[in-house]
Amino acid sequence: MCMDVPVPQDYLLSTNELCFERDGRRLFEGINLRLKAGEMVLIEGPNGCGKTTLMRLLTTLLSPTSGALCYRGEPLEKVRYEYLADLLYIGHQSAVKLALSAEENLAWMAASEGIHDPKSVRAALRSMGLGAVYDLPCHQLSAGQVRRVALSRLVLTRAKLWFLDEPLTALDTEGIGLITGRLQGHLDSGGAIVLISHQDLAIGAVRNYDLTKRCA
Amino acid sequence: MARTPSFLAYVRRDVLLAYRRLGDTVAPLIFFTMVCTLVPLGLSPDPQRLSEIAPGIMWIMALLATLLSIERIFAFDFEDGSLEQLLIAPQLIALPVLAKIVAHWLVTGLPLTLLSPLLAMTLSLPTSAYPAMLLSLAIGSAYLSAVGAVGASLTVSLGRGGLLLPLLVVPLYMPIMIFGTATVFYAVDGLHWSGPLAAMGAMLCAALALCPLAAAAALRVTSA
Amino acid sequence: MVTEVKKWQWFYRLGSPRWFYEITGRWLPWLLCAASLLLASGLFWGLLVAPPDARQGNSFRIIYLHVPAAILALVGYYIMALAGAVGLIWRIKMSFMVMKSAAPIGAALTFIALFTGAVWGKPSWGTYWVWDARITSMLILLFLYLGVLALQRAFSSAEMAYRASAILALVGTINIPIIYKSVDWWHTLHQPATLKLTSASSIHIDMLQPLIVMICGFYVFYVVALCLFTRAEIIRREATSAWVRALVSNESSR
Amino acid sequence: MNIQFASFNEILAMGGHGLYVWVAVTVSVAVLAALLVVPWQSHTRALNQVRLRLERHAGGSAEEGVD
Repeated sequence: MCMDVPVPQDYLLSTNELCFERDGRRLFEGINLRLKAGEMVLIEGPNGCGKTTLMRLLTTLLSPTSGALCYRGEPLEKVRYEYLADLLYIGHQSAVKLALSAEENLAWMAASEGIHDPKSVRAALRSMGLGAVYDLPCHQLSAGQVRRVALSRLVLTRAKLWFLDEPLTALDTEGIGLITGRLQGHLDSGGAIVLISHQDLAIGAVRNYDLTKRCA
Repeated sequence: MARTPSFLAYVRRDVLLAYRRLGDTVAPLIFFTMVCTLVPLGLSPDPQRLSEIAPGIMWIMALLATLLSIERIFAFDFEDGSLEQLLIAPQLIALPVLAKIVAHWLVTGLPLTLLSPLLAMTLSLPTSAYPAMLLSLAIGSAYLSAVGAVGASLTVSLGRGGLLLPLLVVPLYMPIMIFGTATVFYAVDGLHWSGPLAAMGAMLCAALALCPLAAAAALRVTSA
Repeated sequence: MVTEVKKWQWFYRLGSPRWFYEITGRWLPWLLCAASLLLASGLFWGLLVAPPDARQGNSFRIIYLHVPAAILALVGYYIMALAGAVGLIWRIKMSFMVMKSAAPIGAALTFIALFTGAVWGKPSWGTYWVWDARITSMLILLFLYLGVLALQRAFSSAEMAYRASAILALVGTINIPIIYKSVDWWHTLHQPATLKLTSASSIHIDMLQPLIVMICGFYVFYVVALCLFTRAEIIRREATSAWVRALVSNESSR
Repeated sequence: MNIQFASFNEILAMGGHGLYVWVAVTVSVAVLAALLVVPWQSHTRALNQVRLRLERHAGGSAEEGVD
């Protein structure tokens, strides 16, 4: 089993006493996060208390100093590739190649998840309001549009677990509405979201996780 | 379950990206041509003296030209965040890294090799040595890309244009250059040049096996 | 799970900086005496008592510094890479500190080997720099050391610096045999085999004994220098920890 | 176990090679000594920094922010 206390299977993500130290300075400790299907966790805390670091820990970009991370009750070491296959991470950087067109970028992001269907790629871009500019190289698009190209992955992805770090920055009200709708849809279809955002979102089942209590 | 893109898809994408940024890609080739023309100006245009040093000159200049472009293997991906996406893809990271090395060779090493006969002429290298030179540069530049990728992955988070990368990588380039130039020198002297070439082939195989692993480990460390 | 930890107990204890600091604190005075004794007697024996070489006369006495330094420079690189590997695999911060300390010592010893080799070259070959196979490989080894040193100081975060330079050190170890073999091959390609500068085994027994003493002296010296550098690194890294504060406060109150 | 040279200046001359031998020896011994002195200094400097921070914290409550 993952930890001493038995964890029911339906916990998509659970951490046990996660703690992280960088160059002798302990950022946070004793993080016990539980995430079930259909739930969204909003990580809160002042700037610099390690919200993004926690997000990078959960997405295995960083390895914790101590503590364990479990996916569906199994320790990460055993189910690493299943976990990564079921995970979508959109960080501060949009991972969009400015030399390529919006369609080429999204087609590559979809291919990274095993989806090879040009029609659904174009449909996703259209649903994100990029129907007219899908073949323009991204360096001709505005920051908001580039962010929408990155976020149009949310339309295509099959991943259950979403990790979104400030997804709504550089988006206009229409964009925010689109994304909020998409998040709600994902929750309804049994997905789970870990979110960092300073804009409040009109979404139902939101659990706030205050990191300041855990900061060392 | 084809969760991740195939090896060829990675290579095709990187080559396409390099093609879209043609200025960056052609720069090492132009640099290679320019510095090769420095030699006759700097030393002497006398064909006899030039042909004596032509193999060494061409190899050293090919090495420096590759050094210019090594940083680019991971730098762009690190800056726009796609390196992060690569690190959390559900696959062995060494595979896409190998794909990046192959793409870099296709974009820099191979064109350098194809360009070299042109310059061999200006440096009055005997034509009998052309095949040896082409083969030695082809294999050698692949080794340079592979080992360079390890250096690039170690310094990816230190920002572009750092002088640290050449410092780490040039000592590791010396053995392949020794065998590379020897192959061409043997050919110029009319000896059998398959010996040093075989040594280069062996070193390339080792590099292609080990460098992606080392580079993947380094990426996981430095981009954290 | 518990027996697992018991078995590895000594291994984890070795990994705690405090334990290392205390142990080396006790052993350092003795090691320092042993090293200086060995080096002093070795030098005295080698420089003054050993018979001069038939061909090179007294200039061969530089061997008593050149050979030990060259050996330790090479062994030091492998020690550094091993410490880095242990740090990477078992995530022991202590072995990263040992690796970081081994780099400057190795670089200094390589410099000694190169300098003495060059000075030795003057009387026997008439020029300071000779592209002898051994000296050239030693020069490339110095470049490898400088690469590791530069990489260690390039990162802002200490953890990243440790792990990156550990990887570079490992890559370096794989390349060292390749470099040595290719330089030897390159040397024979361009020059018939001349006097190998450091053919230690073929020299006379009276000359060999001081050399053995010097090599042992250098080994002990290497351990002493490594402990000193590592202890400094421990205090820098563990400055905020309780045991360092306790150490400093009772030291200042004494 | 007898010394090869009769007098002190013969040791210095060493049959014409004295200069090279003694230059090599002095530089090597200097570098080895540096390998002992440098870490010793950085060790004591690190200890002093810790002591400084301790005193500043201990005395911190009395004089605020004196560096």
